[in-house]
Amino acid sequence: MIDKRVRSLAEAVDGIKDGSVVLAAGFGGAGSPEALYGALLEQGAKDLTIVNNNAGTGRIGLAGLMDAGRVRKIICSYPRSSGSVVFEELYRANKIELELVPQGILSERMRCAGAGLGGFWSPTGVGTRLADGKEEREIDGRHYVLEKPLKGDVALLKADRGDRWGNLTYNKSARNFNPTMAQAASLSIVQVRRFVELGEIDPEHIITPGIFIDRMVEVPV
Amino acid sequence: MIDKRVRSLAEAVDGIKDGSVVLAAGFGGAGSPEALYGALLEQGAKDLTIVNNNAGTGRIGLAGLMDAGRVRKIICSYPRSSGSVVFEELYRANKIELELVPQGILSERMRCAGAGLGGFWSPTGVGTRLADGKEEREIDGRHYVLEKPLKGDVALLKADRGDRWGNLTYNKSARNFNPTMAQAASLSIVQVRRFVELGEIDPEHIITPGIFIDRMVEVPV
Amino acid sequence: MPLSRKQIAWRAAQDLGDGVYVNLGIGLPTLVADVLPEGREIVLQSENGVLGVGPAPNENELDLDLVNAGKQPVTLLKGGSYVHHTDSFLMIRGFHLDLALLGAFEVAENGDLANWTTDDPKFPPGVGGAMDLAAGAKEVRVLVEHTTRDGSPRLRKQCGYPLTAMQVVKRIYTDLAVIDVTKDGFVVKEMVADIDFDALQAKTEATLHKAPDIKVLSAPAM
Amino acid sequence: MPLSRKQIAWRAAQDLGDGVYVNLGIGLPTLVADVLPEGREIVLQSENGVLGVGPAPNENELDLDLVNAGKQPVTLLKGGSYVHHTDSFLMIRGFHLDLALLGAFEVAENGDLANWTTDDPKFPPGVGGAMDLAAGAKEVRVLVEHTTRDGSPRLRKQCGYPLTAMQVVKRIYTDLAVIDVTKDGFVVKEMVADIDFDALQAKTEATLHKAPDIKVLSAPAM
Repeated sequence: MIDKRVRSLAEAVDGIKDGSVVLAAGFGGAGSPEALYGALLEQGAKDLTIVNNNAGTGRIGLAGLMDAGRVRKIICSYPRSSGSVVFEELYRANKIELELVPQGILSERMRCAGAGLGGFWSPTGVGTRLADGKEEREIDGRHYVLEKPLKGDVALLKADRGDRWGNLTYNKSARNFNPTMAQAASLSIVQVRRFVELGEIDPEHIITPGIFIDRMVEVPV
Repeated sequence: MIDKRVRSLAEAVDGIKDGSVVLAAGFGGAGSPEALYGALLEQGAKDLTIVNNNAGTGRIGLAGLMDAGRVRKIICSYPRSSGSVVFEELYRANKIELELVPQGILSERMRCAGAGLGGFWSPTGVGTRLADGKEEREIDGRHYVLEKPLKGDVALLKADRGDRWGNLTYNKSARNFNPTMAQAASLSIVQVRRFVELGEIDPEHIITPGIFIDRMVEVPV
Repeated sequence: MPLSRKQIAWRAAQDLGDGVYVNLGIGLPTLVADVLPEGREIVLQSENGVLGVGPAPNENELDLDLVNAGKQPVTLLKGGSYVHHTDSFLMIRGFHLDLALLGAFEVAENGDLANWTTDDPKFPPGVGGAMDLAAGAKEVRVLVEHTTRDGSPRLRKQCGYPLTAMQVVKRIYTDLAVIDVTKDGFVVKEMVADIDFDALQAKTEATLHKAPDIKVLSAPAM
Repeated sequence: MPLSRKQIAWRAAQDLGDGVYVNLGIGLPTLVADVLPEGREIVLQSENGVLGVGPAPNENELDLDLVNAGKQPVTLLKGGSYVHHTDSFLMIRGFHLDLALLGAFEVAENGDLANWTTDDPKFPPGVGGAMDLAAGAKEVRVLVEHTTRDGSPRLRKQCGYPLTAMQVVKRIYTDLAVIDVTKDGFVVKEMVADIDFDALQAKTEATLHKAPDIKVLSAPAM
């Protein structure tokens, strides 16, 4: 029997290794697996690379992991959200590495990894500083730069409903990076607002099919 | 007011030009816009390139277009379905051109066009005859070939429900190539089983957002 | 009188036809959402996967899972839909949006856009969706104050700040003028009444050309 | 006695663990769906966007919009889902499937697979999803009759027919044996009782190695 549900947050994040690339979902608070971020702090893995649209706010969640010295590198599109105080402190002190990636390319690079492709030619950023060091090529009269797949060791996700096979739905714009990150990581862990019976989600409405999910924990927020 | 509904099949296919690349959805009968294929035959455009998984069966639909001499070239993954008699006749007589593309690459190349990318590095077909003439490259120890975007002038699609903004749902495996082809063509035309009021489809359940659709016609089969 | 920020947004909004799909950048362009012309269905797209963004929610409608690219709570219009981030940027990069209305630090007369970093060493750089939008919308227009707070021109021969994209801006809405970016450079289509062309030129680094049918730029009090 | 086609499928099915995600190729592998072991949840994927393919429908369940990759009507298991073609091949190409069970014309001792064209000049070639499956599943296994109808070996030193993918096949189920493809070549893990190793070798072009724990291959009558 397929049953991807686990009983505790500790069990959900068990075994995440030092040095992991962690795909961290959410856009602002929407779709952000705060309970899993907290559990990862407890779990203790360090030397992490975090992939998120931003770089944490306040001193909890992703910022909490940074504040505790667990994060070696951030790959994000916009580390300047108001309240990204921990990141800014570490950045100024040269205690964290930053790889800045345009938001759509961040997402497309993860999809590329999930789809088993070796890279893609992107028009985004051509002629800008963010294309520095990237191979450039003209194809049919337009210029592109080569972008590489971005694969995660772990994805930390948040969904609305989930069944024991790992089929997921999301709520409104909380969908954001979650479905793509689920496809791009070796180990995909999701906090789900509500477990439902197998078959309760109409198959036409499933956004993330269970094949992309490894572990689920119920967190009713 | 946005209203993409048209009143007749003739209006739906109006203006399709000779020489067009036509993305033709469906996998077997499922999701296949047979009424639009018939309308395109009536409309008269010729010298067409058809992109479909197969190469038509019987003497109607896509096979009807071929039988009437309207199709210059087929881009497909599997032209050997039982009943592809028209294609086989034309192929043996050297009266139709065939570009054979692996099924997943066919779909990915259309997505690539829809996503505004210049191409992608694919592991599929490396070391096979279908990689002949394609640029090959080793990336992180694995071999890939370069695949180019495949853009349509027109997409002919079939959906289940649709509202006046062009938001669509599909029925079961009739989804197949439809959502990707809708994204990859300059003019996306869909035959819809049932028009519904704006707002009747739950926004969480929309598979193709209306932005990808240009014209819709109701055909209740 | 120069236009207020809201009036600049209003002027840009007047050019949005019925049925257009538009992305509004952070900052000044976001104000466009509040001054959309009545009687037209205009579909706002937000990078985080919302197509058909509606007005800010009232208390009963508030759902923190529904935000725009600026992470402000919004609503969804009837006919709107949700997609994931990758599909959202497929829309953006694949020329599916009719228009991106973006903010800017500088625009060059060849259409180059600089709107992502001023290289302030005190802050890490951030790019967000700006480069994708600039590269992939069918048309890019900019809303920007004509000069900086200290009077330096933002409409330049070449951008001084790092580029967001090359040769993409087609029209600029400022507090003083509406300017098209053509192959001959900046062409002034409209300017406010109480400034003369030479004075406008003095506030602009690149050469301005006068459109044959130049009009007065005005906006209702708001 | 050599295994029947259904018995080959049965033998391959015995190796499917609880919870595996599997794609079944057209032809012989499709028979696996009818002989799945009881008591295990095995999730069959079909290229056309069906995850969790169930048995053939009865009259009341028949919906021509629900077919498998062979375009035969199927049903959906509870817990199954639908995706579009591009996402379906993302699953296939991105190492999300545990296993692809494929048919073959030939397999070489280095794992090369030829299963898409025999270059018959009377017919156009067709590839379908074979190359994507061979390139992207976590593991590829082949179900094939040990020799052609005229007795020519299908397990070869090198494939004679055009390749589908290089060095991907890990295990082969035939009517006579279960053979692993290792870095040392073909290793016979099981063989039917009424043939000796030399006779099996005579039906195989490439050299066969005997596994230390070689077992008898048998299947129930079916």
